Amino acid sequence: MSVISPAVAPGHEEAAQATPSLARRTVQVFTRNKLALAGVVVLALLLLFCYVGPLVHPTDQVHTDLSQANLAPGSAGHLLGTTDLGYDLVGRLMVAGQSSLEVGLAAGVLATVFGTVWGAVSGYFGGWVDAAMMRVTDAALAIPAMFLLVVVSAIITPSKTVLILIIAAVAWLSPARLVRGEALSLRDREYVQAMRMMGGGGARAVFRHIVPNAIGTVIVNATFQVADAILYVSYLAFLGLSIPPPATDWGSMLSSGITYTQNGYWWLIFPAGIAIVLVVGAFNFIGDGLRDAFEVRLQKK
Amino acid sequence: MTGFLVKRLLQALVVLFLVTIIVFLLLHSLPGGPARAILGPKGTPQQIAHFNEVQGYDDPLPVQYADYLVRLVHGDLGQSYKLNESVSSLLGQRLPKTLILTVLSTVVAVVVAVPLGLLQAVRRGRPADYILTALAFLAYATPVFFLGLIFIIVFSQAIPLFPAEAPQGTSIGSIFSGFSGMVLPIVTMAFGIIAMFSRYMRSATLDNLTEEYVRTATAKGQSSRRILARHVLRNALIPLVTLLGLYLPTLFSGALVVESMFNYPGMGLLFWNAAQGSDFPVLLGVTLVVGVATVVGSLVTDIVYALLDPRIRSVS
Amino acid sequence: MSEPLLSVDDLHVEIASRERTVHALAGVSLDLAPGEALGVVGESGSGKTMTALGVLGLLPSGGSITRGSVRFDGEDLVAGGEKRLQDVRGNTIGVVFQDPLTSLNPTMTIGAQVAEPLLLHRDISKKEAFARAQEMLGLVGMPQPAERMRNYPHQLSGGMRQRVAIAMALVCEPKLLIADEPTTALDVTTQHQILELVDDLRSRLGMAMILVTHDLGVIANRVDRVAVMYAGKIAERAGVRSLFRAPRHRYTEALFSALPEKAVVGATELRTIPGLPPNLALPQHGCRFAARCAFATDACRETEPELLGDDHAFACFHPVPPQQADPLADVVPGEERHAPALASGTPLLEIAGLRKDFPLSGGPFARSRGTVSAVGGVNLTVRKGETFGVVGESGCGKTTIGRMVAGLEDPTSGSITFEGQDLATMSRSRRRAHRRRIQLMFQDSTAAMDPRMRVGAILREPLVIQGVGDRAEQERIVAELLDAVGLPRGAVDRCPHEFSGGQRQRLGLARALTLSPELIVADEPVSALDVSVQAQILNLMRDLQRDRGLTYLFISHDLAVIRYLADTVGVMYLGKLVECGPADEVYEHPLHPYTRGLLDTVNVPDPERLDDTRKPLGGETPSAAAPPSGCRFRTRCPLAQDICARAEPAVTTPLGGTHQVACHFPLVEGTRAAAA
Amino acid sequence: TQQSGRIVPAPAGAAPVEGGTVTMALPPAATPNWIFPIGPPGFSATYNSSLQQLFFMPVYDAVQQGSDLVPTGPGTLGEKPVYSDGDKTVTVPLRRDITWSDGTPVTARDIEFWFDLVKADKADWASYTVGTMPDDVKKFEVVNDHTVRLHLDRSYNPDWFTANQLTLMRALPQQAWDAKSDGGKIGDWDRTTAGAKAVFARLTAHARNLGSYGSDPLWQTVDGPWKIAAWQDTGQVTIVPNPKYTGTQHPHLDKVVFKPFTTADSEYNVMRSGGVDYGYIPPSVLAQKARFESRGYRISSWTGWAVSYIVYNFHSTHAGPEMNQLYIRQAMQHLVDQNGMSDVVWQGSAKPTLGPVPAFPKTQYLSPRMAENPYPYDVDAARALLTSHGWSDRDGTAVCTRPGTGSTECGAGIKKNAPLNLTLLSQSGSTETTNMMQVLKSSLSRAGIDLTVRQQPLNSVLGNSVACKATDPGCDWDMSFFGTAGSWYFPLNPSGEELFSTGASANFGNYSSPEADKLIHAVLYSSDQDAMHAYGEYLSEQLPVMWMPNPAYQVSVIRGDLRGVRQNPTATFSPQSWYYVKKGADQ
Ligand SMILES: Nc1ncnc2c1ncn2[C@@H]1O[C@H](COP(=O)(O)OP(=O)(O)OP(=O)(O)O)[C@@H](O)[C@H]1O
Ligand SMILES: Nc1ncnc2c1ncn2[C@@H]1O[C@H](COP(=O)(O)OP(=O)(O)OP(=O)(O)O)[C@@H](O)[C@H]1O
Ligand SMILES: [Mg+2]
Ligand SMILES: [Mg+2]
Repeated sequence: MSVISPAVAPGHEEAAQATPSLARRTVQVFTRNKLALAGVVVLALLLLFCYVGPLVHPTDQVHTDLSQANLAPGSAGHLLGTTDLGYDLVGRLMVAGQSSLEVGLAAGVLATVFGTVWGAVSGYFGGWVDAAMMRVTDAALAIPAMFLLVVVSAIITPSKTVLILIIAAVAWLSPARLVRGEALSLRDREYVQAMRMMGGGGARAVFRHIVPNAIGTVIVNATFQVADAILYVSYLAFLGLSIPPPATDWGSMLSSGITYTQNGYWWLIFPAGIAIVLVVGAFNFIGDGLRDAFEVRLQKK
Repeated sequence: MTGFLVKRLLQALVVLFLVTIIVFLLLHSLPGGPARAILGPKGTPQQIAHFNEVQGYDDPLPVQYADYLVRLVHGDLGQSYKLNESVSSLLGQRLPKTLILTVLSTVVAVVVAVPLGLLQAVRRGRPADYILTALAFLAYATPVFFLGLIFIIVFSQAIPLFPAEAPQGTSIGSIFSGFSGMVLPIVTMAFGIIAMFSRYMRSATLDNLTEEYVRTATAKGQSSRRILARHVLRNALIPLVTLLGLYLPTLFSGALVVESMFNYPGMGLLFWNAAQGSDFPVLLGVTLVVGVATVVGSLVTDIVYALLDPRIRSVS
Repeated sequence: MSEPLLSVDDLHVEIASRERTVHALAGVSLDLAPGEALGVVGESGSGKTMTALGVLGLLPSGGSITRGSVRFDGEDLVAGGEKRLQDVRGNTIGVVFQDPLTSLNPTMTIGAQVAEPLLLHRDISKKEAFARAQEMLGLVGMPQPAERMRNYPHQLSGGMRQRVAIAMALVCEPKLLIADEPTTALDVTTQHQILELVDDLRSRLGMAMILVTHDLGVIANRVDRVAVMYAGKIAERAGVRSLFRAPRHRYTEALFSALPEKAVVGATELRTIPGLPPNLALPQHGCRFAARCAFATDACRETEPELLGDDHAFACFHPVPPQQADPLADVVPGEERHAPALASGTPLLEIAGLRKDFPLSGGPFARSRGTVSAVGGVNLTVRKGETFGVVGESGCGKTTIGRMVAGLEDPTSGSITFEGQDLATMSRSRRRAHRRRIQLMFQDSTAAMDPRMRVGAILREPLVIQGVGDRAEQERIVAELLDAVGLPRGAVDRCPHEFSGGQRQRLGLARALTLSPELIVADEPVSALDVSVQAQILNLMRDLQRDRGLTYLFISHDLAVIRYLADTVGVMYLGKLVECGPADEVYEHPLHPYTRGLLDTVNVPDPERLDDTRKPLGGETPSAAAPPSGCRFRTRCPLAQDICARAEPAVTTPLGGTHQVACHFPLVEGTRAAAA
Repeated sequence: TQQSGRIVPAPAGAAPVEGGTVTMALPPAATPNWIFPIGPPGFSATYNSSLQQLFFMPVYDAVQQGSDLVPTGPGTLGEKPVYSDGDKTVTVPLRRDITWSDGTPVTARDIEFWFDLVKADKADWASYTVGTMPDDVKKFEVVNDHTVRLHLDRSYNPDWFTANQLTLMRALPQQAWDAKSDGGKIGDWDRTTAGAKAVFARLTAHARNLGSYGSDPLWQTVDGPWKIAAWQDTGQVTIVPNPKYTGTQHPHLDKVVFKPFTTADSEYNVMRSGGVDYGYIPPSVLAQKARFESRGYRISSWTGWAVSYIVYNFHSTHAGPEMNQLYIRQAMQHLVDQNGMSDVVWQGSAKPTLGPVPAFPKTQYLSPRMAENPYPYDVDAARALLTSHGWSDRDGTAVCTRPGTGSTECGAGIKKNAPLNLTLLSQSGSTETTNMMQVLKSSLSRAGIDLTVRQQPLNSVLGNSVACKATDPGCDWDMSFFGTAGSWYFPLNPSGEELFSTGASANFGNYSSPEADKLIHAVLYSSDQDAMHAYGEYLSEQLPVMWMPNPAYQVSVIRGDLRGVRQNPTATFSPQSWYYVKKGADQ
């Protein structure tokens, strides 16, 4: 008597027990994290503000108007007052936010992609490839990011692309190290061995098994990278490296507003500063929520 | 142990070698070279040529680099263009100050972050955890210069509790005698570190709380407080040590901003000014020292890590 | 029965997590007299651990006792609250957990950990506590306890760690010891030693014990009474002899008959239990076993049977009739086992002088510190169509051999010849193509399958890599494979983690079969499975072998499984093949003292068959980094002489035929007598 | 805000209180680092020479007298020089009452010592340019102990020569410094070239040891009113009165501390907490002037003797032809709202630049015509200039519709449909500059001129705005600005030979005009007092650069009870005239 006829074989009744799809569960866990949810909401609001706002509240962010400079909040037509060159502050926050978000996202993503590939290749192939690639990473890490930025800011004329590249150039290190660590442990996983046993090669291992399995780490890290990148944008502005005017970003608004700290022109400082804190905080919250979600999945295994 | 040290030192040398190459290349991509920067708009073409010749900037880059390495090996880090001092004596004055700043802020940060992290882990998922997490992330999200600014406005100007300037004296003693000036820089710097460390402490504690040895300890009849103090704390602190090593470059980054905000004459400020003035020898020197500090730091962390973790210690 | 020491009454435990609430225990009642040993058995997830730990309130986070009482020594522990529990824990009730490494604090010395309960519960000085701890370590058989006090857990072997854990549990001389799978992670020989030790201490200290295990052999040999658990309830509770002689619950009966030991050697398919245990997160109606029970009626599905009876209680509406209680009598004879291909089969795989040395890396502070001799020169031949079983204790090199055969590891020296071709001399491309002919089936299919891929992609991957067929063709092959291993075709759209352990093992087998290999190296394919599921997989493997003419190199540490499945057996010890021959001969007439000792150490799941003539193995396996000279077994061999240290024994066939042994003093009649 | 451009006479009157300490903030990132009065290139910053002059009395120096800047005063060693021989010889009489702190009188030998050193090592002297001091002195003659005579290589404009050449002259303690090695014998080593080089090398080597300035006996031999008390390597310098000083201006204070700061912000924070007595504030804070005054400070802009401008690159491969058209430069100058920028962006602390001669403070060098702005802010005028030369508006950008060289056509080299777009390399790191450039961009766009502003750090701007030929690589820059702290500080006489004469070293944009060269020549060599006016008037109109508001040297904040502070436009300071008055003594 063979008990294992397909009809009796478990599987159907188990469907009831089968867990929901990964993505669904991730969303579930994620949404239970109140901070992450708050992060999403804040981010969504900021996005609306920056991208839909200018349609609702159109302002001239190109031409200066010295006669309207430094108006206090509440002045006619200027809810948050005007800047030192007479730009409407609310409108300025919107265009500045666009640059900050775009540069931050692009730099964060670029850094993550590059770092991930670098780390995965280094970790998977190991040996001298790993040694060489990691020494490069170590060296770049041994120069504090801010030092690099200071030097670079003494060399380079900024533009959006340049900012993205600079930030990515200092930010790729942490995903690289992280993914390398993952790759080191993943390459010894039995499923990678199994694949090798079937005759599969390195490229398949890296792109089909290592990177997809490190994707949780990568995505979580990417969120933090974007947050860090937005912070870096503000530091670059502090160091005097910002998008050429009349374009601007929150960091530049903040650092040029600092000039007016003593005048009590708080509207030149706090809105931009708070916007940075909010957006960076929001990304951090989201990243933390995602990490929770991915970790829960790992625990379940 | 010696084998390990030798290997790590060799690695460190390679890393430092790469560091110098990176910095050297970066510096030499400065348009016009340092001559124009040093001599200013009034510098004449003859003076520029003379300067470049004296400093060897008219040699091909590899030759310049080789010269630099040779001098480095002889312990000569060069002379600052701007400050009219040898780079080594500059570093000698500035490094201790930066160390005081970074070490003190790290100590403050650890002292605050560890209990915070423990508290969050124990209260996981409860309001206290949420609030502290939110605060930690917001603190992390605040640019240091914005934070410093707020502190200055609040604690130095609105309520004049602490001076807005760090002590200026050259001696270490003068720093401690004017310690109230160190409060704001240290607190500013510690803030971000607290945010970071408390997160790590929280997750390390959570990891350890799910370990089976905790269940064993419970089965012996210990209270959860005692388990936390006697068993979990130590195990959770071990990864924090590694983190400290990895965190060194970030610390120096923070020091740069804080020093320039509070006019504290440390390495960060030195570097900042040197960069503004294209003071190449100083830039190279500082980067090298920071590189060495980072590499040595991670070496020390490894050793400390091993000392703390018997699993690694006994293998040697 | 005297006044019970422990009395658990109607215990309900729920474990709430964010997604769901698991009703882990649904009314468990137990009594335990002072000094008595109670065994708790059952499939994985049946609630054994919850029962044992629930007594002390050591539930996982989210767990709570929702109903019932636990009376210990006349006190209600559930009502007593945390403070009361803290007094009892480690003091009058000691606990030993399964994994001796993770259950010890890695950064605290052994001494401090053993002394800790004393410092907590006894009003004594630190010095006294440490002295007492050292005494205790001596008592649990720890060599040089004084030195060991200062060691850290990782510096000890698994067995030693478990002794520490026991010392820790017993240092306050408790009245009750709760042991949750205390030996599952250990080798048979170590397991035996530990269980002996516990027995010994128990009688010395007059302790009662709750022993939780899924190993029926252990239960049969070590306890007075047994509780069989199923899905959070006790299905049957009886004295050990009466239970094994005449199980009454249909579940118990099915469990026993799934044991490979119970199968008529080599002749029958194993009995299996279809289906899976119920999901405890859902409400349960009727008998929880009804869905899998061949005897279930509507009544079973609607009403829940109560646990009835005094000495031998069971909760079943259709119990096994007492007269028909011999499970073996119930065995349905299967088809004739296919004739072993021993004589006729041509050699498929020949291994000669195979060695593998691993460099020993010693952590960050040390350079490489010599090598581990994982496989120290092994010769063997696997014939086409047979199952070659490799047995041996942990670390003896079984896996390493398997990996070398599968091409995952390169031999340090020696040759592996497959159908007359030496793998080492093949060109790269030939080797790549050759890979399809040998496939490896992993112990842990979870780890062996990319958790991000769907089953379809996992099964197709070998075909894609080897470039077999187009997509439609590949999908057809996959569908056929799923049929063959008894999984629904719809499985292709699911991820590995959505399957049960047994189903995953089927998937693993399916993938190994994708490229229609000739040889399958199966490394412990069933050791992580419950008996009932293990039986399914073993049956499946046998069916597939018959249908497809496969050859197996079957690696296991479980002597019973090997005996059931293998035609030829190789016994390994510390990287050496010490004995090799037809399975029946090796088991009936072991020639090597090691084989003999191993067979004597095994716990037979039959309390009636305990006899005192057995000579279990003592001592510990030496380190593979510094194997003993000459015969590697000599340090534990009762027959060892000087020559054993000097010369490596040659392979002989003292009984003639193909039964080989590598021993200076093989157990032929004369020496066998001497050994006895 | 208008008064901030005027030199506010120091409040005086109340009776001085002797003694007291003043802490003065040095400009951001200024660290005094050179004491030896012959500074090598790179060490010639104003704060260095200002400090040197406190220890070593200058022979001639810019001294404000009424609204004029003159070279002699109570603090100078030289008396009015006498020109003869058709302005080919100049005789310098020295005061007789000055002695070194070791008791030796200061004599002509000490000037000769300086001249020998400079002559032998001119390449290592920051103030040297080919053809000027010491090249323009054929012979140095010591007439007597207190007179020296220079025989020049040609006739010079006496005003220019005194103001820009004789002011470089120093008296150095020959009796203490004239040794070839440490501990070596003091002698007349400087009289041979080799000897002078050795002496110079030794002195330079000592000067390279910043840490020892306070203790090195070499620097203790001084003839000025002050001597070094401490010189920290961070750049903080403390001076105390020289007790052996024999001049007329004796200090009132006990001590002056010069404190370096990295950034204006950090200085400002310290300033607010009362850490400096004489500091400065960012221009933006001028809006809060009243608050400072109520806290007992007075605020006054320290106008610099400087002009500020944006350099046009006449050789630009990108827009060279456009730059070369005067009408385009005029149109652009019409679009620079200098008053608006000065008042709003600089909060009134900057003053319009109207030509190559500083318009503030008003001096003898400025003619009445030069005080008028020939190109006031006027968008319509600018548009008219463009349209009348064949430019018309297309989608907001001016394009050339009438190419050609006629008077109503765009001009040579400008192609049909060429748009008027320019790039500007501007100094980063200053909110005011960034804002100024935004205002400029905005107003240029009103006439269809599209300006792209690229910001770079000062060093990069300087490195990138090199004078170049159109064939050189990197000659594609159109405009460049590095005047956050004033583009060009003049010595006493605001001659422009280094800026605007053809091929001059600081003529980064390669401006070249025979007429201008002729006028500059006259300023240097003729004794015509109007030469400066002619030169100034011509270049004001010709727009060799785009004139921009000239920021103050600094917006000073001075304690109310600190008096006697004169803010010399050449940015030197003389603490010997500072004194405290009793608290509450009204200003
Ligand atoms: N931490 C937990 N969270 C949620 N459910 C749990 C947890 N631990 C155990 N369970 C569930 O409780 C039930 C009983 O588990 P228990 O650990 O007692 O089983 P067991 O018989 O000891 O199994 P095993 O042989 O695998 O150790 C199972 O259904 C299990 O899934
Ligand atoms: N990659 C490796 N590096 C170093 N040593 C290894 C490695 N793999 C195995 N070993 C060592 O080789 C010896 C044999 O290991 P192997 O895994 O073959 O044993 P096994 O018989 O399969 O044991 P188990 O029953 O525990 O699976 C062990 O001592 C093991 O520690
Ligand atoms: Mg269990
Ligand atoms: Mg194995």
